[in-house]
Parts: sequence; structure tokens; C-alpha cells
Amino acid sequence: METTKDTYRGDFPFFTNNPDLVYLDSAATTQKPTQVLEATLTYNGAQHANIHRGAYELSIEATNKFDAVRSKVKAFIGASLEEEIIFTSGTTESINMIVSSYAGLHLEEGDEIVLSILEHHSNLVPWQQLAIARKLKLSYMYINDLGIIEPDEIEVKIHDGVKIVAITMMSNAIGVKTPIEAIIKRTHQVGGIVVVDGAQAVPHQAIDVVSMDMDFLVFSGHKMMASTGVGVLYGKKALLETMAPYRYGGDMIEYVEEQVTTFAKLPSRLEAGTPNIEGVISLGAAIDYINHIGMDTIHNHEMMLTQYALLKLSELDYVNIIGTTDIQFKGPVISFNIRDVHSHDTAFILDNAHIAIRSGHHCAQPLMHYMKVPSTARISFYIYNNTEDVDQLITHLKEVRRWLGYGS
Amino acid sequence: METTKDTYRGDFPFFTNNPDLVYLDSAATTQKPTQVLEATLTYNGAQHANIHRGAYELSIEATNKFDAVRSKVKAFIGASLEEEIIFTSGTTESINMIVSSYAGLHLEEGDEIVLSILEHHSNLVPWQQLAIARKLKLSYMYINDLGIIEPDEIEVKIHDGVKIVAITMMSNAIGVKTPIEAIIKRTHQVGGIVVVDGAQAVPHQAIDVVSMDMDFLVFSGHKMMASTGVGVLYGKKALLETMAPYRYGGDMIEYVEEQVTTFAKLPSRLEAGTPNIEGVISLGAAIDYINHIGMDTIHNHEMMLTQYALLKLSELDYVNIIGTTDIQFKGPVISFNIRDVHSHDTAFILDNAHIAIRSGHHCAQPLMHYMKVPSTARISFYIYNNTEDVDQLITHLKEVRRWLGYGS
Amino acid sequence: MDLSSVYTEIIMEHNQAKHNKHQLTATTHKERGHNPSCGDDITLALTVEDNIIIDAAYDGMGCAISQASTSMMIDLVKGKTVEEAREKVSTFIRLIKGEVNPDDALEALEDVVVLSNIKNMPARVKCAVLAWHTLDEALNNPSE
Amino acid sequence: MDLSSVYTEIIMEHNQAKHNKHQLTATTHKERGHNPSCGDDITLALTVEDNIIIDAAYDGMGCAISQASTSMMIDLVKGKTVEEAREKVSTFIRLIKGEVNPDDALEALEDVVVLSNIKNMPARVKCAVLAWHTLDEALNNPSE
Ligand SMILES: Cc1ncc(COP(=O)(O)O)c(C=O)c1O
Ligand SMILES: Cc1ncc(COP(=O)(O)O)c(C=O)c1O
Repeated sequence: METTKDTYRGDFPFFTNNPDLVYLDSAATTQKPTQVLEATLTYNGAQHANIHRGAYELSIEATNKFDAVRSKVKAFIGASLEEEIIFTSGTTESINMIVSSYAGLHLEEGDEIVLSILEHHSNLVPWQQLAIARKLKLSYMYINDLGIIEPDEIEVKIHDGVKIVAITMMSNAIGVKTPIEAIIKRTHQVGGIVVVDGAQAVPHQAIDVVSMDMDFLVFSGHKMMASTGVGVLYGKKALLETMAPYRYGGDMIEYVEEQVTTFAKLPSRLEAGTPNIEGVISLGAAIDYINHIGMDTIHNHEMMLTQYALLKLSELDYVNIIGTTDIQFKGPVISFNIRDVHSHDTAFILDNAHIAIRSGHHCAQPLMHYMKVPSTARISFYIYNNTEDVDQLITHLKEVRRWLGYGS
Repeated sequence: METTKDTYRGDFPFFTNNPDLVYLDSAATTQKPTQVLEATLTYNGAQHANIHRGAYELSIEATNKFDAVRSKVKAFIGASLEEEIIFTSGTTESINMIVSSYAGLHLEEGDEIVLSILEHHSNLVPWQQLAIARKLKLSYMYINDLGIIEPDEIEVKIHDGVKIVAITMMSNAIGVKTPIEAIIKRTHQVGGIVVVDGAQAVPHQAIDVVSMDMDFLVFSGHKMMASTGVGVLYGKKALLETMAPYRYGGDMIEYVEEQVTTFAKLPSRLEAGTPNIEGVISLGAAIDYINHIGMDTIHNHEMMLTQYALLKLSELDYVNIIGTTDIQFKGPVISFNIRDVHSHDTAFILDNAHIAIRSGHHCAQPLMHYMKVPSTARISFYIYNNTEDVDQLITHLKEVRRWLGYGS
Repeated sequence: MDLSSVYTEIIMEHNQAKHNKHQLTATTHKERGHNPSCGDDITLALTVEDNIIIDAAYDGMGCAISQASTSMMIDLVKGKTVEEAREKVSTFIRLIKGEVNPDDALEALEDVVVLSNIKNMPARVKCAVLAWHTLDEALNNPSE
Repeated sequence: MDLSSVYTEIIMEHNQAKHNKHQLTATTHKERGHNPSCGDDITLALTVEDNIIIDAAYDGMGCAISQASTSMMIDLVKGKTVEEAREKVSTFIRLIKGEVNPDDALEALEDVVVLSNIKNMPARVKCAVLAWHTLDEALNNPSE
């Protein structure tokens, strides 16, 4: 395998500003290219105005810029209509919105919701709390030893009467993909709807919500090179239209009287108050950047790195990789543990060598509990990583057991 | 009255980038000084990492930077405890959070909520919709011809049994201040709690939540030189502790199991998911900037401009100022109409002269309806405005009626 | 931008003229239209008999453009059939979108073509088209 | 940063030693403590009789620092009175905050002072203090 050149790293001031740093935590949050930083700065420093409100040109231009991002997001995920794109503050808000304004409105006592045991707390706790409050049944699809949800599990768990299946496309904790097509197909067979957590998938692979027949898709800007504080809720128009407003306030109303209010049409109806304008603009710039590089190029680059890292890690006999190492079931995330060493020590020792990795439960405690792995060390890649990052990781991983007082 | 020098305008790249623009719409959103732009850029371009999660230094530093802002906000509004400061996406979210997680939990059928007719839709529609859903009584304190809530009105409307009074400190639509101290005192007398909408006040005057005995105070970053997408919910700890989590997800949990979850302590319990980190950092930088200038200096400068503008406007007999012109009851916002001219035409004609003002109902339809004024033209000031801005406004205001085909 | 291409004499006349701004006695169609962001808010009333708009009037508030556009529209469609009126709405929308040029629209829209300048002013497009969208809605929804 | 000041021999010994990591038979106090962000999660069990901690043990998972700190703490407080144990907790917290220096803490904390280096490592402070906060909580909340 050949080493990659830094074709894209030069676009990221973060790496110029931190020349010694090996950043392997993009599943937590990604760095931003100059293109995104500049789009935000230009807006903030030269074009800032509130949107949907002003009778002056600056405000109209800001509104147009904002609305143009809706159209970019639409194209990016293959949606049919602009009003199917709702801007939120992130994946967590998107999911909470579906839970309270869709599920909370339509589900009845005894109805069943199915999740997978792979879910991030953000796609688990909201459903669980709704289930408790409303006496719904909450079930889980479990995984095999490789972290994979097997076809049988889908058949058995998604049965008649299941109303909602909420499922991640890729586990942020162990990097394993879920059989999303099969799950969507099965759910639709039994008459349920599917909420897809795309936080870890949308940044790394081409998505087409229409051909994949997704009912809802949610993701965060900050995991795809845009700002924190911005995210997306995609929903089929027919579903969005049945949702109650999630927040009430400016811009989502039509007529307000003292005791009654009529609400605006989609998408405004689900977007109350001054939004994160610069966040939305950064998301537009990030999508432009991704399109400019090409999602295939990004995907191939990341998977090459993942393959390379898996190979190198497999040469260290004290490294235990969690979940499958079969690249076709994986995103650019690898979770592992070093024998006898807690992941926090691993991360700390690597940090000392300027290698940033994540350790802990990755907001997936039920998964960790199910796998009987209290915590893992996790590395994750994006377009700006290279094989040298992996080599450095491996070099310093070799020191970890020695520091902890083990022979090697 | 002497003209002011541009002591602070030089700090704002927006004005260098728009040298011809007269920006008189700060009540909608403010421009950002270099200090704020740079703080955001430095974080995004050199120090970005997710918070509360990483085992590496960059993440810990980001977490510390984030937490330091909590302590700045605390000092800025005179709160006693850091955990009384909850970061939100803005005033609208802050209010919706209080409505659903506090009022929604504690109020019972027949309980009464009192608002003022001056409220922004964000501090009106959420209460109204809760009242409808839960069969609560919703009453309004009305204003006199000057836009002022009179002492009698407070006595009469805030009576025994009123559970919540939600009140703005300053009307964004007509710039009139409310008698906040009297309202708080009276509400506490009858055993209710007060939710203060500080969106228009916190950026312009010193606040001390403890000495003013506010129960809840909410405001937005983008109206005080910070980013859009960030805001604050202050609540007395004893009240915050009785609130249900508003969103479920990462960072607000303690232990998550498949069917049950325990939640984190304040403030985390009310802050789920990856927050708007750069927004919070920008808020910290904005507070530093305000403290550096001094809130008194800001206030005095704005009130001088307001006084000057009121004087100049009063010289034009076809200008009808809405609400009191007594400066002691006003913030730096003036609403007016030109005889026979719709405010939208006024704004459009001024925009043509590069003067940005707001027109319409200012997200306060019930107020407009009550005052029988379908729309107004509104100007508003901040630290970067000067008397020349006012002079330009006046010059071009004089042309408005002529364009509309009236003699003068 | 040249303001005189917006605030033309005929627009000012219609803005100030109140001949179409009143209540109708026998209303067959009524529709409220508004632009929430700027506060234009009109209610359009029609009397349609034997498929002909025999009377029309409006009420409400709005900027000079929306008021003039409403008033001029009413003058234009009074006495026309429902189909003719719909046709005119569609021509007007295309005029404002720049899809048809003023000369080609002259026959259908008569002096309303003066509003074609609005197409270059995003802030005002909504004001100009409000009445026309409202008319279209009204024609689709008879009062009972 | 010099890792050898963190991963000292005695810390490594206590991390690997399991003599305090087991279940107690007669537990009078039990408390779970955890650092949600890094996954340290321990349960501390005490047997207190006549105000003396006659036995103590822990269970759970965590990094080397949290495990070693827990184990060393147990060695230190076994046989001590509740008040003495509380006093040691408070001294340890002050040591880690840098409010007392290792020499002055030596008498109270014995070889536990080796953990004082942690005070310069924000990422590890929580790991080091976890067991001590948990002990304090446990002493405040007897099992019944
Ligand atoms: C799979 C998955 N879902 C949801 C989330 C929550 O995203 P956010 O914190 O941006 O709301 C994350 C981020 O960690 C994730 O990886
Ligand atoms: C008095 C008042 N309250 C609430 C809001 C809503 O603030 P935001 O849009 O930032 O949520 C505003 C802003 O226009 C306001 O002026």
C-alpha cells in the first residue's frame, strides 16, 4: 500500500497551526477548510443581517444565501423538495424534534419502537424517555460478535405493529455499518417509518434519500467540516406536514392574535426564532467543498486509510479490534483496546505524543454494556488524514504497554 | 448636542467593508467587532475539538474555554452560580425550554399566566400554545397611549393565583421599557415567578439578576455582538432543578441502560448534544468587549443617539413617533411612521440610499393590533452608530413623501 | 436603482385612489392574502355571476406597490371571465419573473405592465404579486 | 510532560495488584462513583464497625490512575476511624488542587503523595480524585 500525499491537508489551517498534531478524532468533530472559515468570516464581517425580516438589501441577500444552502442540502442528500430540509442545531435536536413533534403526536400506548443496540445516546435516550412517558414498547436489534445486525434479527424484531425504527447508518463507537437498506425495506413492509441517524454516514458517503426511501434522516454540520450548532432534519414532506411545531416564536407564524395563532408553511413552521445563520452558511460552504473534492474521492481515501490502519494494528498482537475488520461493513472509524490497558491511559499516552484519539464509552453505554467492553480507544479519519498519521499512531501505540509496566 | 466621534466603529470590519452603509437595525441583530471575529476564527482554525469528551489536551482546552464563558456570563448578569447559566440556541429556544420543561411540568388546568401586550412572538406564542393545550388562562397587561404599562394595570392583572408572568424588559417593536422592578415585586407578592425576556435589554444595560430577583432571564448572543445560534437561559438554581430535561442525548446523561437513564447534574442536564461551541466562545469574546468598553459608556452613547434622533425626527411634522419620547422610559429603539406612507416604502426608499432600517410588525402582531398601527418603520442603535448616521437618515427621510407623490 | 421606475405616476395614483378599496355587498369569493415578513395584508372580495367577475374590491393594508398592484388588478379583471382572469394572473406572474417581456404582456395586462420594473427588486416582488396570488386562490375557493 | 511522573512504579503496582478489588461480605457502606466522560466507574464497599473502617474493597473499571488511586486509598484508610478517613480525603483533594504540598501531606497520606504530580494534568485529575469523592459520599450514606 502506498502512502498518500497531503492533497487536501493544505486547505486546513488547523494543521498549519498545529504542525505536530496527529488528529484522529473526526468522528467526534471535524476540522474546517479555509473555504468554510472564509465563508463564515465573510458573512460575519461583511454581510451580516438578520434574515426573513428586513426590507433592505443586506437582509435580502442574507436570506438568499441562507435559502441557497437549503437547496444545496437538498441536492446533497437527493431530496425532492427544499421544504423537506429543516435546519436544526444538530443531530441531537433533529432527533428530539422527531421524537416529540412526530412520534409524540402519533404513537399510542402499546405501540412499539425498535432501535439497535449500536445507537448513540442521542438516538436512544429520547426514544426511551418517550417510551417511558407514553407507555410504548422499546425493543433493540442486537449485534453478532462482529458488531453486525444479522438478517434474522431484522425479521424478528421488526414485526407487524412496529411503528418506528430509529437506526444509525454507522456506529460512532465501533465503526460498523448497519444493513440500512434491509431495515428500511422491512420496516416499510410492516407499515412503520424509519428514522435514520446519519451523523456518521452523511459526511463520508453519498446519500440518496429518495432512492433509499428514507422517511427521516438527521445529521450534524460539525462532523462534515461545518460549524457546531447547525444540523439537518430531512423528512418526507407528507410526514413533516403532520408534525406539531417543535418551538414557537418568530418566523414560524402566520397570524398571531392574543389567544390564537396560525402557523407558517414548511420549512418555516419547524424553524422558530433567529437561526444559526452563519452555521447554515458554513454548512453550505462545507457541501461545496465536499462536492469540489468529490464524495467518492473522500470515501476512497478514508477507506484506504482505514484498511491501512487495520493492517498495521493487526500486526500488534496486544491490540484487540472491536467489531468486524471487513472493510465492506465499516466506515472510517476503528475501535480497539490494548491488552490490560484502559483506553483512557492509551489516549493519555498518545496525547503526550500529540496524537488525539478518543477513549471511553463514546456515548453508547448500552452498546458497551452489551459487548461487555467498558471502554475503547477510537481512531477516526477524514479527508485530511494520511498514512503517516497511522504510522505515528502505531509507533506510539507500541510504547503504551511499556509505560503501564508490562513487558511490551 | 455635539456629534460623536467614531471611537468604536473602527473595531467593526463590517463598516470598513460597507463604507457607505448606515446600519440602523441592531435590534434585529448586531455587527461583530474584530475581537469577536478573531476569537471565533482562532478557535475554528486552530483549536477546534469537541468538548466534555476528549482525553486529549486540545479537547480539554476547548472544554475549559467553553466553561470559562459560563463564568463570564454569570458575572455579566450578576448570577450567583455557574450552573445557573444554561447555553441555548437563542432567546426563542430559552423561552420554549422554560415553557415546556418548567411551566409544562408545574402548571395545572385553570392556572393563570400573564404576559404584556408588548411581547415579541417568541415570548407570546409558546405561552399561548401551552395555555391552549393545557387549559390555562392567559391574560395580558395592556399599555397606555405612550406604550407604558401603568401601575394599576400591574396591580389588577397580577393577582393571587397568577403562576407565571413573562415580560420583556424592553419592547423590540417600539423601544419602550417595562416597569420590570414593579412587575417582579408584584409577582413575588402573589407567589408567582417571573420570566424576563432580556433580548433587547441585556445588550444595552447592566443587569443584576440577584438584586433584581429575577427568576428566569433569557437573551440572545446575536443581539450583543456574538454569533447567531447561541443564547442564554438563566434560572435560579432551585427552579432549574425542578425542570425536566428539554432534550435528551449526549452529555446530559449519567448512566444509560436499555430501558432507563439517569441524568447529569446542572448545567449539563439541560444541554444535550454537541453545543454551538464557537457560538459560546463568541459570546465570551463579546462580553469581554462590552466589559472593555464599559456598559455605562455603551448605554450613554446609545441614549445620546436616541435623544438626538428623537429631536431631529420631532422636527419633521409628518413623522409620527410611536410610544413615549421620554428617554427615561426608552431603550435605543425608535418606531415611527411617515404620514400616508407604508413603512415598507419608507424602508425601501431609505435602503436605496444605503440606510438599513426595519419595517413591518416586528414579530409583535398583537401589539400592532392593539395600537391599531399595522406596521412601523424602526431604527435602532448600538455602540458603532454615530450622529452622522442619524443625520443621513433625516436627510433621506425628507425625500420619502416626495417619492410617494405627496407634496412634501 | 432608479426609484422613479418603481414609484411611477400611475402607481402613485392607484396607491392613493380608493375606488377599489371598499366592501362588496354580494360577495361570492373572498380571500385573505398576506406577506408575513412585511405586513402587507389584503382581503380580496369578488362577485362572480355566470362565470364573469362582475364586481371586485379589496380591503387591508400594505405598501404602495401592493396597494397599487391590487387596485390595478381589480380594474383589469372586472368584467372578465374567470378563465380570462386566471390567464391574466399567470401572465402577470411570468412578467414579474422576467419570463415574458412587457411588450408581449401589454395586450393582456394593459397599463399593469408598468409593474414589470419590480422584477429587478427582490424586496418588492412579493408586494407586487400578493394580490394576484390571492385572486388565484379566491377563484379556486368560492365562499360556499 | 514527563509520563514517568504519572506512571510511577508504585502506581503501576497498585494498578495491577488486585488485593483490594473484590466483594466484601459484610458491607455497611456502598457507593458508586464514576466519571461519565472517560468511563471510570467504581463501586466502593466499606465495613465500618464502632466508627472504624475495618474493611474496604472496590469493584469496577477505570484507568490506571483511578484504579491505583482507589487501591492506595483503601490501603490507607483501612483501620482508621471515619473522622480520620474524612480528614485524609480532604488532604488528598487539597494535594491534587495544589493547595498543600506533598511534603506536608506525607504524614497523612503516606505513599499516596506520589499522585501529587497529577495536579498538573487536567485530563487525569478526575481519575485521581474519583475514589476519594466516592469514599466521602459513602461515609455520608450508610447502607441503611
Ligand atoms: C451516530 C451519532 N448520532 C448522534 C450524534 C450526536 O450528534 P450531535 O452531538 O452533533 O448532536 C453523534 C455524535 O457524536 C453520532 O456519532
Ligand atoms: C424582545 C425579543 N424577544 C425575543 C426575540 C427572539 O430572539 P431570537 O430570534 O434571537 O431567538 C427578540 C428578537 O427579535 C426580541 O427582540
